[in-house]
Amino acid sequence: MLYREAGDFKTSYAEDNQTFPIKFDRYAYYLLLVVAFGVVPFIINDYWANAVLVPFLIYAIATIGLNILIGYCGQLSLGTGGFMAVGAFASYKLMTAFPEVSIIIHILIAGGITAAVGVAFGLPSLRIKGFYLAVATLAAQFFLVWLFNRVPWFYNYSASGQISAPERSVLGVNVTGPNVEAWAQYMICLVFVVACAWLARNLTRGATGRKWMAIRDMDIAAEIIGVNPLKAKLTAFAVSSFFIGIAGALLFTVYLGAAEVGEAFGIQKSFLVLFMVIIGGLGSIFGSFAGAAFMVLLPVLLKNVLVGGMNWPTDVSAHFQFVIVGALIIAFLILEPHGLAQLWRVAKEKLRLWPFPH
Amino acid sequence: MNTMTENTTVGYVTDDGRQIGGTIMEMKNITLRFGGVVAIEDISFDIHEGEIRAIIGPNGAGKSSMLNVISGFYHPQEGEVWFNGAKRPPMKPFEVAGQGIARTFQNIALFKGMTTLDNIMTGRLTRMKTGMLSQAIWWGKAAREEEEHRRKVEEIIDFLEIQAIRKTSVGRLPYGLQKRVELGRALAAEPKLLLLDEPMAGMNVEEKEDMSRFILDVNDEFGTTIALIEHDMGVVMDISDRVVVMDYGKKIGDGTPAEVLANQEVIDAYLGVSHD
Amino acid sequence: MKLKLATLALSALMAAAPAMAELVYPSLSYRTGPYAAGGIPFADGYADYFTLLNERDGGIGGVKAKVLECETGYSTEKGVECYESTKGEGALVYQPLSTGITYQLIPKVTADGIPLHTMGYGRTSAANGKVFSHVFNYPANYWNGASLAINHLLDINGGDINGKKVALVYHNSAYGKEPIRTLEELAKKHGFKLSLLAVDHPGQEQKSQWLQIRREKPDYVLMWGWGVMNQVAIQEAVNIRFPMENFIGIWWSGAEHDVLPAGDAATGYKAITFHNVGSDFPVFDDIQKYVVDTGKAAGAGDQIGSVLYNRGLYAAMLAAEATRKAQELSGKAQITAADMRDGMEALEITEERMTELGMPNFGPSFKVSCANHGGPGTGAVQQWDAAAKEWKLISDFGPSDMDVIQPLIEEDSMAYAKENNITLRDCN
Amino acid sequence: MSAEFYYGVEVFLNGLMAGVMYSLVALGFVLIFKASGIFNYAQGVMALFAAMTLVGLQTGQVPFSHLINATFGLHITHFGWELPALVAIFLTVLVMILFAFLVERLVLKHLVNQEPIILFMATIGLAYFMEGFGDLMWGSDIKKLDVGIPQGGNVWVENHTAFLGGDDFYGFYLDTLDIIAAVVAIVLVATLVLFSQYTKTGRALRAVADDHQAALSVGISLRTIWVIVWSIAGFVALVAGIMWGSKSGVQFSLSLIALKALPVLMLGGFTSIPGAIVGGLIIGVGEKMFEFLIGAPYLGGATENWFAYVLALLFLVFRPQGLFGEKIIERV
Repeated sequence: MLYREAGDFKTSYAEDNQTFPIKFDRYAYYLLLVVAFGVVPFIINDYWANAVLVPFLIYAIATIGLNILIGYCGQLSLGTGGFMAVGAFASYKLMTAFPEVSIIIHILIAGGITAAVGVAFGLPSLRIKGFYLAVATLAAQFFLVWLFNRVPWFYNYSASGQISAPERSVLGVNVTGPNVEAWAQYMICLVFVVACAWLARNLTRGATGRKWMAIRDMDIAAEIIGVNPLKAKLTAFAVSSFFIGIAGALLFTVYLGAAEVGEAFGIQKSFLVLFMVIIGGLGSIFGSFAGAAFMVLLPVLLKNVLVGGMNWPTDVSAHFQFVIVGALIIAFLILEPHGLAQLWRVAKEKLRLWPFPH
Repeated sequence: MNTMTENTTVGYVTDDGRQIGGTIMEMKNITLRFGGVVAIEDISFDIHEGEIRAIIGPNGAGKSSMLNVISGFYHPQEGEVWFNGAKRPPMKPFEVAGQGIARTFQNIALFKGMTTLDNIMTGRLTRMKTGMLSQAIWWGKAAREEEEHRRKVEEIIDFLEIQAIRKTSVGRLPYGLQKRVELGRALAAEPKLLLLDEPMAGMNVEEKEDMSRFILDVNDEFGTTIALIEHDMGVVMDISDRVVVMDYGKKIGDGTPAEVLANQEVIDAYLGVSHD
Repeated sequence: MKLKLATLALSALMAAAPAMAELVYPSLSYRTGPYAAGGIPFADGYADYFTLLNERDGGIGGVKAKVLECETGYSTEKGVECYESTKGEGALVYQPLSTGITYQLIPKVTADGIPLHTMGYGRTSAANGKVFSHVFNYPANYWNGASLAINHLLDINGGDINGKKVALVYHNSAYGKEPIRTLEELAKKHGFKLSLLAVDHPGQEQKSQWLQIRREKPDYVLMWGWGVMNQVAIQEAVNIRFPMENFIGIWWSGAEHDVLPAGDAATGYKAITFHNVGSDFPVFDDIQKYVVDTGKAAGAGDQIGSVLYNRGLYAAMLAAEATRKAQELSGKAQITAADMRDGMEALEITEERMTELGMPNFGPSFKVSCANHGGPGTGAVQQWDAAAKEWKLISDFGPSDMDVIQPLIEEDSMAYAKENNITLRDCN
Repeated sequence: MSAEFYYGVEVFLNGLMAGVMYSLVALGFVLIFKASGIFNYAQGVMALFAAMTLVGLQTGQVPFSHLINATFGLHITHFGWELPALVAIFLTVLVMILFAFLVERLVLKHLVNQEPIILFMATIGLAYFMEGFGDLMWGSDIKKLDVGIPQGGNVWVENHTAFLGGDDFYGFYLDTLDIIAAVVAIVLVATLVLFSQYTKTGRALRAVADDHQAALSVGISLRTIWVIVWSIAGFVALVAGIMWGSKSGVQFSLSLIALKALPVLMLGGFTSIPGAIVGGLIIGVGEKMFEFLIGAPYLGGATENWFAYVLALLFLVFRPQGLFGEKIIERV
C-alpha cells in the first residue's frame, strides 16, 4: 500500500517533471545514494571493488553513453570499443605528458577528445541508417584499434605496445597505480557515474532529448517540424562518445591499470556494451545500470556458484555460463522485449495497483 | 492569371466580416517534376494573412506535392516561393519550420515512442534556445525555459481538450485523437502559417465536425493563417475563405467557395466525375 | 538487482573461504575462448604435477598443495577478477599464462607482495630483479628466444648469416611485438635483413602475408604466434611449399596441435624451447601411476606428454622447488607468499635435482639471484617429425646472446622504474 | 611485363578467392535477413557449431563426454568408430535442421512481429547459448577437420603460368582449397537461385521476403518458412564451416569469420544473394590489393580488417542501400 502516487499531488510543472514523480521511488533513490556514498566505501574490499563494483560502474557509464546514441537517437553503433580506446589512450598520453595536472581533468579532456572523434565517425549517419550504420561504425572500431596498435607515439614507444597507468592521486589519495585503496577506486568511479547519469538524465528530459527521440521515431517528420537532423545526430554522437570516452579512460586508469588495445578494446567490447544497452532497455538511464549489472555481475555470480559452490571444473562451468546467459537473454526477450527497465516498469505498475488489480 | 509581381496587396473582408490581411505567402509559377512525371505544372496562387485557404482536388492532383513544396520537403524545378514579402531561397525543411511554417501530415507522423505531452513539446523546439550545456546542468535557465514552454503547451492541451491523455504514449491513442495531438504539435510552434494535410481524412462525421471546429477556433483565437488540403469538398467549402482547385497538377480554379463552385471547369473536372 | 547483489554476496563469501594448512597455487587458466587449445594442456600439466606430489609424497614438506584454477578465457578483465578472488586464499605464486594479464598483475602483485612467475612470456624486462622485486620470468624470456633462434641460424650457416633475409611473422599484439627490438639489434650485429609481417588476431586469414613471403623469398621465417594463428601459418607455409626446416617458431608456436593439421608436410618445422619434450621421463610413470590411474588427472587427461603439458609440468616443478627452498629458508612448512618470493629468488635447479625428480635434462640447470630474475636464458631447438607425430630436440640447451639482451633489459626496466618512480633494490 | 605486375595479378586472384570464402558466410546472413528481417548475429557461431558437430560425428566423439566425465568421474571420450565424411555431413545437416526447428519453436515463435533490434538481440542470446552448448557437447580443444578436400598451392596453375614473369617468378599461386570453395560457392548460389525460382517453397520464400502480411493472407505459414530458411542457413553455415575449418582447424575463432562477412553485407545489401557474392569479391580483392599496394609497404601491414570496413563505408556513403539493395525513397 506504500507504493502510491495518489495523495502525492503536484502543484507545479517542475514537480510534475521531476525524475521520480512517485514519493516512494524518490526516497528509495535517496537511500541508494546514501548507501553508495556513505556505507559501501567503508565495507568494500579489493575483491568487491575489482571484480564487481568498479567494472559495473565503469560499464554503466559506457552503457549510458551508448544508450543515448541507440536508445534515444536511434543510431545503431558498434564502435564503442574503439571509442573507449580513444578515451584510454588520450588519458594515458595526458597523464604521462602533464603529470602535474589532476587526473580528473585528464579524464574529462579524454572524454572531450573522444567526443570529437565520435563526431567525425558520426558523419556517415546522415546517409547511412539502421544495421548498415551499425556495420559502418565497425570501420571506426577496427581502424582505431589498428591505429593505436600501429603508431608507437600513442604508447610512448614502449617495447610491446602495452600502456600502463602511472600512479596518480586525487586530494592526496591514490586513485591509480599499484598502491590504490579499493574504496578510492570505487569512489572516483561512483562520482563519475553519478555525474554522468545526472547529465544524461537532464539532457534526455529536455529539448535536446526530444530532438533525439524525434529523430529516432521518425526522422523526416522531425526535420519538417524544425529539427536539424545533422545537428541532432552529431550532438548525440558527441555526448555518447564523451561518456564512452570517460568510461574508457576509467577502465584503463582506475580498473585495469594496464591495457593492450587489441585485447582490452577489441570488437567484443563493442558487442558487450551493446548487449548491456539492449538487455537493460533502450532509452532508459535506469536500464543502462540494469544492463551493466546483468552483464557484469551474472558471470561472476555464476562462476562463484558453479565453481565455488558446486566445485565443477572451471571449463565446464565456463561453458555453462555461456549457455545460461544466452538462455536468460532469450527468456527475458520473450518475457519482456523492451529490456529490464520495462520489466521493472511493469512490475511497478502492478505494485501501484496492488492489492486491487482492477 | 495571377500576375502580381511584388506582394503588397491590401487585405479584404470576408462575408462573415473578418478582416483579412495582405499576402503572407505567394507561389509563383511553380513546376515540380519527378523524373518524367510532372506533379505540378506552372501553378501560382497566394495566401493572405489570417485567411483559411484550401487547396482541393481529386487524389493525385498534386495537392500534397504542393504542400511539400511549401514546407521545403520538395524543391520545384521552376518557379518562386515568396514568404513574408521576400523570395525564399532553396531551404531545408527545418529551416522552413524555423521561419514559422508548421504542418500536419496526411498519414499521421507522430513520434510513437513519446507521450502526448512530449510530442506537443517538440512543437516548441524551434523556439527553445538554451544551449546544450545549460540543458545538461538543467537547474536555472533550462528548467525555467522548460517550464514556460510547458505552460504554453498546457494551454494548447486545454484548447484541444486532451488533458486526460497528457502522459499517454501516442502509439496507444485512437486515430481521431492522434490527429488532434498532431494538430496540437503544429499549433505549439505558434506558426505564422499552418499547413494541414487532409486533416479530416478517414474521420467519421462527428470527428470531422470536431476538427472543423478546432480549425475555425485556431483561426480566430490565434489568428493563425491556415492552408489546408482536402479532397472531400463538403467540409472545406464551409470553413475556407478562398479555394484553389487543382487537377492533374494544373490549377483549374481559384476564388471564394462560391466562385469556385460556379466555375464550369471545376464542375467538369472535379464535381463532374464522382469522387468518394 | 538488489536480490542479485544479495545472492552475489553469498557466493562471494563462498569464494573467499579461507584455506588452512595448504600451499595454494592459483592457476589462471583458459580452457575456453580463442586460445583454449594452448591453455588446456598447460593447465593440465600444472595441476597434475601438484596432484602427483600430493598423492606420492603427501604434498610438499608434508603440506598438501592445492591448485586453485580460475578461468580467464584469456581476457584481462576476467584475469583481474580471478586474481582478486584467489589472492585472499593464501596464494603463493601466480602463473597467468597471458602477457596481457601479466602486465596488469605486475603492479598489483608487487603491492600485495605475492610473487608472479611468467615463464617464457610476460614482460621481458622483469628479468631485472632490481626493479621488479616480485616478478620472475626464469628460465628464459622472449628476447632470449629471439636470440636463440638467430643462434640456431648461425649454427646451421657456420656462423655467418650476413646478407641473409629473415622474415618475422608475428601476432599483432604486445606479445608478438616483444622480439622486434632484439631482432633489430641482432640484425645490426650479424648483418641479416629483417622484414616484419604483422598478423591480426585471431589470424585465420594470412594469405597476404604468405604471398608476400612467397614473393620476397626470405631465407628464414621466424614466427611469434599463438592460438589459431600458428596452425594457419604452418598450413600456409606448407601450401606455398616453403622449406619447413627454415621455418622457426617461438616456444608458443611449437605444440602438437599447431603442426598436426598440416599433416606430413609439416615435417621439419622447428621451434625454440626451454624445456625438454616427450614423455620419456621417469616422472611420467609416476603420473600414470598416481594421477591417471587414480582418476585424478586434470581436464580430459588426454594431453599428457604434449609440449604444452610438459611446460605446465615444468612450471609446476619450478614452483614446487621454489616452495621447498622457501620452507628450508623460513624453517616452516606452511610458508607465506613473502617466503615464496625469497624461495624463488634463491632457487637453484641442478641436473642432480632434476634427476631426483625423475626429470633428467628436462630443462636447463640454473640459479636465480636478486638481480637476475630471468634465469640463464638458455634454450634448445625442437623439430617436428610428422611420421612419428612427435617433437625431437635437435640441439642442447645453448646460451643466448646476453651482450645484446642485457642492455635492452636494463633500458626497458629502468624506463619502467622511472615511470613508476620505483627505487632500485640493492642486490649486493 | 615485370614480375611486379604478375604479383599484382596473383594478389588480385587470391583476393577473389578470399572473397568467395567471405561470401560463403555472408550468404547465410542474407538468407535469414531476406526471409525474416532478422540480422542473425549467430551465423558465425552456427558455422562453428556445424563444423564441430561434423568433426565430432566423423571421429566418433562422445557428446558431452567432458561433462559426463566430470560428473561421474569416468574417462570416456570416443565411441571408437569413425564415419565416412559424406555420412557425417549428412547427419550434420539433419542436426542443423533439428536446430532450425528448435530455434523456431523455442525462440522465434514467441517473438513474431517484434522490432528488428529485438530479434537481433535474440540471435545474440542464441549465439551465447550455442557457443557454450557446442563447447559442452564437443569440447573446446582444437580439432582437425578433414573431409578429403585437398589443399596447398595448385601445382598445375603454377606450372602453366610460370613462364609469364621471368625466372624469379614461380607462376601464380592459387590454393586448391580456395578453388574448390569457389566452385562450391557457385554451385550453392546456383541451387539457391533455382530453388527460389522454380520450387513452390522457393516462391513462398520470395513472397514472404517481399511482404509478410500478404504472404500470410494467401495462406503461407510463416513458421514453416522460418524453419526452412534457418535450415538452409544452417546448411550454408555448415559449408562455410567445412571450408574455413579445413583451412584453420575447428576452434573458437571460427565463429569470428562472421566479422569478415559484415562488410560484404554492407556492400552487397542485406537482402541480395548476388550482392553477397559480388560484395564478397569486391571486399576480398579490395583488402588484398590495398594490403599489397599500400598496407604492407607503407603502413606496416595488417590493414585488411579495417580496410574492408572503410571500403564498405565509403561505398555506402554514396549508395546507402548497398550494391543491390532496393532504392530508399523518402516520403511523407
